[in-house]
Amino acid sequence: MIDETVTVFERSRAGRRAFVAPETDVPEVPVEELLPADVIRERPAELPEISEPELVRHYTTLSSKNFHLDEGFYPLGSCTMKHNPKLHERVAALPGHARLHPLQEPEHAQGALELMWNLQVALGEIAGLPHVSLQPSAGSHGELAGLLLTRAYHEDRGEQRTKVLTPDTAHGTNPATVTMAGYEVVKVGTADDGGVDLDDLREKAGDDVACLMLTNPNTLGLFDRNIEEIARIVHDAGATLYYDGANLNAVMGITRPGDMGFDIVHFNLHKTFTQPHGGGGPGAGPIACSDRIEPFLPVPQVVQRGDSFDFDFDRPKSIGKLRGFQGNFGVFVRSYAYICSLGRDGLKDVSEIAVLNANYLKALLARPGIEEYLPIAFDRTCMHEFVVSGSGAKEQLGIKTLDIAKRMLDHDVHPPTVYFPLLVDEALMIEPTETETKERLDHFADVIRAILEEAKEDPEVARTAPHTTPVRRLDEAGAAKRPVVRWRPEADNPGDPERAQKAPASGSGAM
Amino acid sequence: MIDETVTVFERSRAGRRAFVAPETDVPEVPVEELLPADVIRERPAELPEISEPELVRHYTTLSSKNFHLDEGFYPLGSCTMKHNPKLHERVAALPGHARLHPLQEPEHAQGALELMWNLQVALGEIAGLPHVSLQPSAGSHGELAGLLLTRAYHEDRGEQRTKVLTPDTAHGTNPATVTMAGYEVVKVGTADDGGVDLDDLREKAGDDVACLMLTNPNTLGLFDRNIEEIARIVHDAGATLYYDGANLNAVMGITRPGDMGFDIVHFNLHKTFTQPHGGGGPGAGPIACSDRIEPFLPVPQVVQRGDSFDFDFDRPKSIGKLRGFQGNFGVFVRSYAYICSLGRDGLKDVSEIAVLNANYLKALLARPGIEEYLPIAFDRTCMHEFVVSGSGAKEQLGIKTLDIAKRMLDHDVHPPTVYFPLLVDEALMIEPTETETKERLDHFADVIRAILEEAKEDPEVARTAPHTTPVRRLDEAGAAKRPVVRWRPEADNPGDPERAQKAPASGSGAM
Amino acid sequence: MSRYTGATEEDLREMLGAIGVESLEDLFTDIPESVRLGRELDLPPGRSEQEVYEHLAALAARNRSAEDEITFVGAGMYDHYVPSLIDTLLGRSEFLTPYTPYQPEISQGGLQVMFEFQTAISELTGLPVANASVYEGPSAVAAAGYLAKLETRRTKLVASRGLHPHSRAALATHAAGYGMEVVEVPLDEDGATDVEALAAAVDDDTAGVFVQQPNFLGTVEDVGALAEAGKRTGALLVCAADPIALSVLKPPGELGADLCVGEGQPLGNRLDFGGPSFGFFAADQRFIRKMPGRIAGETRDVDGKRGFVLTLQTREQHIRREKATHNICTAQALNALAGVVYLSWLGKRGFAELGELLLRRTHYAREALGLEAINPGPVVREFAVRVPDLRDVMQRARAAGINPGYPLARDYPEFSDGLLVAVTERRTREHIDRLASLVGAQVPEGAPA
Amino acid sequence: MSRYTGATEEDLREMLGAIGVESLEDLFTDIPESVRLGRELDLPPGRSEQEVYEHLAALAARNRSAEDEITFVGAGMYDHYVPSLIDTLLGRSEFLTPYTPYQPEISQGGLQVMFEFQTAISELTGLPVANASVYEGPSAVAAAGYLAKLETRRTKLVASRGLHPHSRAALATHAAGYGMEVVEVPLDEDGATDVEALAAAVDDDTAGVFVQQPNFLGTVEDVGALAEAGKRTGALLVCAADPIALSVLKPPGELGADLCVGEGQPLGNRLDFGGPSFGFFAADQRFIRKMPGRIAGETRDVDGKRGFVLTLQTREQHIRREKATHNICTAQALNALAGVVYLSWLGKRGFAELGELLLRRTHYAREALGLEAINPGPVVREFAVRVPDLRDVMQRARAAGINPGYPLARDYPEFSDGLLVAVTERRTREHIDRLASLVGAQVPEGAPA
Ligand SMILES: Cc1ncc(COP(=O)(O)O)c(C=O)c1O
Ligand SMILES: Cc1ncc(COP(=O)(O)O)c(C=O)c1O
Repeated sequence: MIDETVTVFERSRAGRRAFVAPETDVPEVPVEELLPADVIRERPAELPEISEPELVRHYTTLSSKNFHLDEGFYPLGSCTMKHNPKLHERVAALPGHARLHPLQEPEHAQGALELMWNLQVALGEIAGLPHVSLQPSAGSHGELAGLLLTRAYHEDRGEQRTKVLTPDTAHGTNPATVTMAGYEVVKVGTADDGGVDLDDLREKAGDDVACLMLTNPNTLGLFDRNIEEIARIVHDAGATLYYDGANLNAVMGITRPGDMGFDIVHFNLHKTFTQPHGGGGPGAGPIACSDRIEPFLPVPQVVQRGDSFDFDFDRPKSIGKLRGFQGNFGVFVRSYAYICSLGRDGLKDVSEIAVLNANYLKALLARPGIEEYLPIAFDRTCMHEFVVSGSGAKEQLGIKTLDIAKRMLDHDVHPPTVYFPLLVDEALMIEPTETETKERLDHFADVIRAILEEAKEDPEVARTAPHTTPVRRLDEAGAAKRPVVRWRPEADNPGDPERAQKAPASGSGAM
Repeated sequence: MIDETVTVFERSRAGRRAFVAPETDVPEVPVEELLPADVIRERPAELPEISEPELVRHYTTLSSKNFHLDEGFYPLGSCTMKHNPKLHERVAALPGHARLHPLQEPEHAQGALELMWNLQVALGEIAGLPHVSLQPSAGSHGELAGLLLTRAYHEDRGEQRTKVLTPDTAHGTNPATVTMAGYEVVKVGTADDGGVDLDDLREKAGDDVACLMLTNPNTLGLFDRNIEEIARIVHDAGATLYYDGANLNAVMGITRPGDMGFDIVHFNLHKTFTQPHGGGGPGAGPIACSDRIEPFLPVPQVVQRGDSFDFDFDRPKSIGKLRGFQGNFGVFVRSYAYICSLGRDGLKDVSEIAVLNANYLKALLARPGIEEYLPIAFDRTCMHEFVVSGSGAKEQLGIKTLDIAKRMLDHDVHPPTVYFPLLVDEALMIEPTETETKERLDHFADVIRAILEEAKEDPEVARTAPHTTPVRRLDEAGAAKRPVVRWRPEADNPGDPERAQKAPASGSGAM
Repeated sequence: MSRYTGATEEDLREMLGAIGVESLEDLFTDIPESVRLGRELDLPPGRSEQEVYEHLAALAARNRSAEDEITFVGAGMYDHYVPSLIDTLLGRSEFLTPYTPYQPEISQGGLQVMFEFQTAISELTGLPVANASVYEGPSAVAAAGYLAKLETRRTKLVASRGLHPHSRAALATHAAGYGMEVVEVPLDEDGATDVEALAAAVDDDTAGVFVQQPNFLGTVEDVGALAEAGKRTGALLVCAADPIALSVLKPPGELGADLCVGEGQPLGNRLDFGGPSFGFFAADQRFIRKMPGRIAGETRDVDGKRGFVLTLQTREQHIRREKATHNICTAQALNALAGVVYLSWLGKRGFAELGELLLRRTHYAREALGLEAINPGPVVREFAVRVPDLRDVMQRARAAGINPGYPLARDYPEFSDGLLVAVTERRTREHIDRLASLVGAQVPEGAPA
Repeated sequence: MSRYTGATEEDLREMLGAIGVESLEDLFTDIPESVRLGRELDLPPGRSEQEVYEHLAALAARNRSAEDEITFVGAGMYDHYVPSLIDTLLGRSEFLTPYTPYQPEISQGGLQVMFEFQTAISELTGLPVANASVYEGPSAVAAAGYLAKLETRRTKLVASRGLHPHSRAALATHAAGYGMEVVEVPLDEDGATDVEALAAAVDDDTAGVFVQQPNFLGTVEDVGALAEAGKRTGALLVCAADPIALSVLKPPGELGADLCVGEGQPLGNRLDFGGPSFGFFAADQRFIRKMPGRIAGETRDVDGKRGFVLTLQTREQHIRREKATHNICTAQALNALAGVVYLSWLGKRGFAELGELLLRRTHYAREALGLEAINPGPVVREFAVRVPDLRDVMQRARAAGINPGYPLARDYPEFSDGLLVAVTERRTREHIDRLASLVGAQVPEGAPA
């Protein structure tokens, strides 16, 4: 029971506990006298009963089934898996940050407001767009904010626009956001050099278009040389130009969205400005914009009044609130520490080394023994990432990109992003980031070479990989067909036998 | 290079760094002007040059090669491997503790002194001996303190005594301490019931004997029923009775060394009062004693003056200082938190469950299929631990205690203490501790049963175990014959090629 | 300047050589001169770790946190005690540094945590399906609105004025995007949602009805009655809930709620000046394929071994793009981990004990303060009172190291002298009595006690 | 009351049954009634985690730590900046919770750390052999004395008055046990060990000669000359050293020291009011089999794979018992880990840069204070000055949030107005200037600047 896969609920034993309540120092009035009978919970929530030692062991053991950035190379394209400086956890944990209530009056939260202000100023400078709201909770939330701002901007001008353009290389959140924001998605094609197809853009950029969402460098890791012409076309159509900042790691201190002509940008603080990714968040997706968009920014805005700071709620044209309070402050603390540590020179250094590492790894993969099987898509100097196609391996070796990725798991490296962007067949999207050493890049190329060599001998090894992981390939189709999305005592349960009988509060009927 | 065993020195690359110095805000006077030429270091210490990301990965990866208490069962006899409450790390890290300078004036360290005072009072009550010094750094340091106190006590009475008695079951630190304290070791035998051989004791307890060092329960996990008679004999001889507190976990709140007649006791805070063992420390070995020993306690002593606290250095008969400052305060914080959490009832509960767990596991191992191979030594009700003999397995299955222990490694449980105590053939000394659950104990018995079953079929599996660990059996004889106790660039070194050439500062001649 | 990069001079030479360029500059030739920055960023130079620590510590010292004062402020986030083992577990690189588990074979830790989290949320809410987290509370409410739109294709949302002001604001902001109107239902004189008014506001265009349990004033709502009134015309009943209150209150799922969402901060997450925390999103079985966010599901591997995967991904942006049921990608996995560890730490009995402690201290506090209650009915952990001369009281209290609560005036002009007072297990009777003596001094003769 | 046990009512029944007894009581029948406590321990009842946290936080708040004031106190432990990654790594259960690596196959992490630590200490001290840690500084000095006795079988130890007072005290205390006399050698008028006096004190009975680099007053000693004088008659030269100072000072091993020991706290360990930290113990090759403490050695496993083990265990108590070369068992492994991580974080260049920064700031500070120097010669990170009206200065400084240093009077009555001032990388020029202005006001006319 101890070593196999068992949920914390199955470890429960009636009567065990970790928590002990502080003493009840007020009269022990019966619950029935304080709450009406019909609102009182009848059956307690079936939470695990477990001692602290076993609780610690359960999650410690679980954790060791995760591959993680502090263990090895994690070139997950588009995700900017750079090192998370340990200083950031220390400063975020300071009680003055960690135990500060979001509704503390500004006069008693001056340190926090100054930090947010300084971060806004820095992000504005990096983006080349002066006005910043830190509120959005993640990149996709920032995208939504961007389109809500666009809508408010156009409505304020009495314009009704119904379409938003996105390149076919766009990240999935872009079109998904368009729909959520009440617009219709119109795809723009990609030219042979991997950039936006200008003719297609010209054709589609009509006066019913509200916005073009773009990332530059794009998801192919390529910088669109025609960015100025693109901006001209979009602006001539009266639309806004939105910058998906997920790829900002390539260009800090070198070029700025604002200077390229973008009106609105979101940052992924958890990418460019290093947050621990936490297994899927938290992050933050601040936005920056130009003067004409500024009146519509969310409330509250942090403002400087003399040498103190305050929240401004009085913004008549604001789109309102995107979420509670003022955003993911704990994330701001870490990114602010990062910007303070690196400074103006360090940030530029980041982008230069990120691009160096990507091009070096690309060069390693362009060598004989690899490039025949994994040709580089749109081969030119890349920025912080690049995309290769597994088409060669598929045809000549009979192993798919998925097989290559799964085989990497046996080599203790995290696979790149696979099957994205969609217009590249069997895509592998590789982003090494600047915090990786040459040895790591060399090792990764060796691993790929070894996997391809091996496949020449025996493709079955890759097809059935991984072989050394806690579990092997999992039945995802079955999982989706008959979804089991919570543990139930009905299921065979080594836990407290009684519990196996009685269904929990929510057991009734469900699934 | 990345996955095999490589030291941090071999990962070094000239020019890399994690540390960045704060700016030099004073005149940059050349070192040569500040220090005489002949004292200036010529060659820098050859420390690793490595980036923060790679430094974190190096030690994170290393750490995962350790088995640890938060991973599983760790019944290392005599070491009391109980759960380390996570609260203790939090309170120890409070800046008011962690950044408090040991020479801060008492008036500005009242919180720390009160904590030490409260801990002294609690330990004195638990031991039944009122006077406490927290100064010793570990159990063996406490033992040394105990014998130095004994020497000072006798010398103060004008007595010269040259011998110290220790049972043949004693832990190695006892005789080693006797020698360091300038006494001669005299062994006392063990009776058939596992207790002290009274006749042998009576014979040896002459007026040249300074002390009898005893632990009760002893290292067999047995409580010596004759403790009162033992105390009488020792005291009649004018010697002191010393209590090795390593086994105190068995009797808290039930019986006290002071009440048994002991004059001096040491505590292992890192055992009974749970410290994270840190891979071999830190710990602390406070001592408690009776009135007649008190004048000789080390300086400084924490004293209460009115409702404030102070250090008392003015103790003319004191043996002096055992170490710097006032002891391992960070350890005191954790053990004090532990005592506050459990309180009077919780501490007794600890001992009762520790004894329950040991006797339950003993009962499981006394069942057919195990007991033939691992007979229990001195089989009677045990206290917090017990000892079995691998003699049966050796004779009938041809596997030694070492083999059984090594095979356990493949089952993700830590082996018991092996080959101690010495008077039990092929000994396995098993201490489950109170924080283990019944499931863990059942699982351990199952593992032992499985290992024995397997050995009946094929003893070679155990003889060549472990099979699933990062390394397998290591050549310890070779390591001792030609000791390599530091890394040298001469050794084959994937590191910076230059470094491989020139020997480091200390390379000359050595080894 | 701090550096987290590893490229040495020698590396640089070798790497540029392998690429076949002369200098770093050559890697950026695709960027037109005309859009180059051409100067240094206007930011301070980089600093050492120690200097950055000192700078941020100095900023933190200028905030008055719950470590510095006795706070009765709640209003959506609460000063609960976060157990130490959460620091230890969340600090483990294995949980802290990986990203979304796209490769399940090397992510079973994170995936099982999601599955356990979903189970715990399902237990709390009484609904069979929960996702692995959304951003936080108010945006979770907005996400529920979007699901109501997808499900019903209707145009109107009805929200109680008892819904958190931030939730109402976020709902309106998002609804402006997906093109829906939001109608507000007032509170009755006892500070509970006006059931008649709600019934009247609901019609055939209504996609969703939003209530909160307990509501913003702390009032325990009659969710059953509200559900009945709200669902008449086929709208979804969305109940926002305080997860801690669900320790003693009947799960919304048992009272007719179709969706139960909320702010997860009270479950083992720090205050952090408002985030990051997590939002939870639970639903009835019929919505499982319209839910936002990641969902972990149980399955088997090729050897028949039990395992977990991200499932029902056809709902999600990376697969369905413009047809996705929501655009969320990065969520709040680490905060959700804190949530399920916290609930496991409390355990079945401890969770109830905690709820009962808060319930008793809260009613004791309302008594002790002896002020006119805005919501005299049952409350669990928070209540609203009228404080004559509020500003004065605030000042005296702050001077005494006490933050007495959250003034209602900004969000509820009708309660210009209203104060929202929250109690947690960290607020002892002694704290409450000190607050009482402070405000007590202000109670005018003959005011109701 | 907190509980870390897991035995439920049901477990208890089953377990007692399996043992074959009725009650827990039955397990303690070996303990004679006459020695039973027979009452509850006279201690407070147990408390919840939250309550214990509040209690200890309240105690901590009554200490004035280096977080609360600008401190120039050193005298053996120093307020260095401890990098964050040390918290992260030492907090990992894999390092924090195992014990001494008796089973090398599942302890390679800890064993390799020891091996790396030994290498780093060897590099610093210039001696080929180092152990994996002893308790701390002064007891390491005492351990060196014991080794000198075992090696030479002589009866006398000679110690410079420049040796830390705690080291001299610990040496005397331990020597009283192993039966040796300790003779002290005075300092000369420049605050350095008097070489002639030392030469005179050494004779054929002398087992060991003890000096410290820099000495307690901060003076950089001429270790070469002292070694020459001290080793004349075959005694061992033991040099206690500040590891940070060895960044700029010649390693004692290159100057004739046989043993180099010291306090490891400055290397990545907290102040912790004096411990836990670690002691280091390095020696010449010929003493490798007489060293105290654990030593890790490199070897191979049965498959020829590189690995590490505890080696030369025949020195140790668990094998040799009364014939062991020392009684140490549990040492300071976790603190030593902090030490090697810290040194790796500093790195080859950073270590030197740090030393040079301290060297410069320290000389700047001595200048700036403009007080009479007790040791006018070269210093690295600490120096002693005479402060007329010291008590007054102390008070004014403390009022200004500055702790100006450690008064020498208790340990050196001859310097009744002496103040020992230490500088770390955390003490900026601005801090130093503030201290200067405070003491400057006290400099009497015509006092030497
Ligand atoms: C190009 C791109 N755009 C947008 C996003 C969405 O950002 P988030 O996951 O923070 O919502 C991502 C993150 O995966 C991305 O790679
Ligand atoms: C019975 C006994 N006595 C003494 C000691 C020595 O204690 P320490 O390791 O703290 O020096 C131990 C620890 O192993 C022990 O088990």
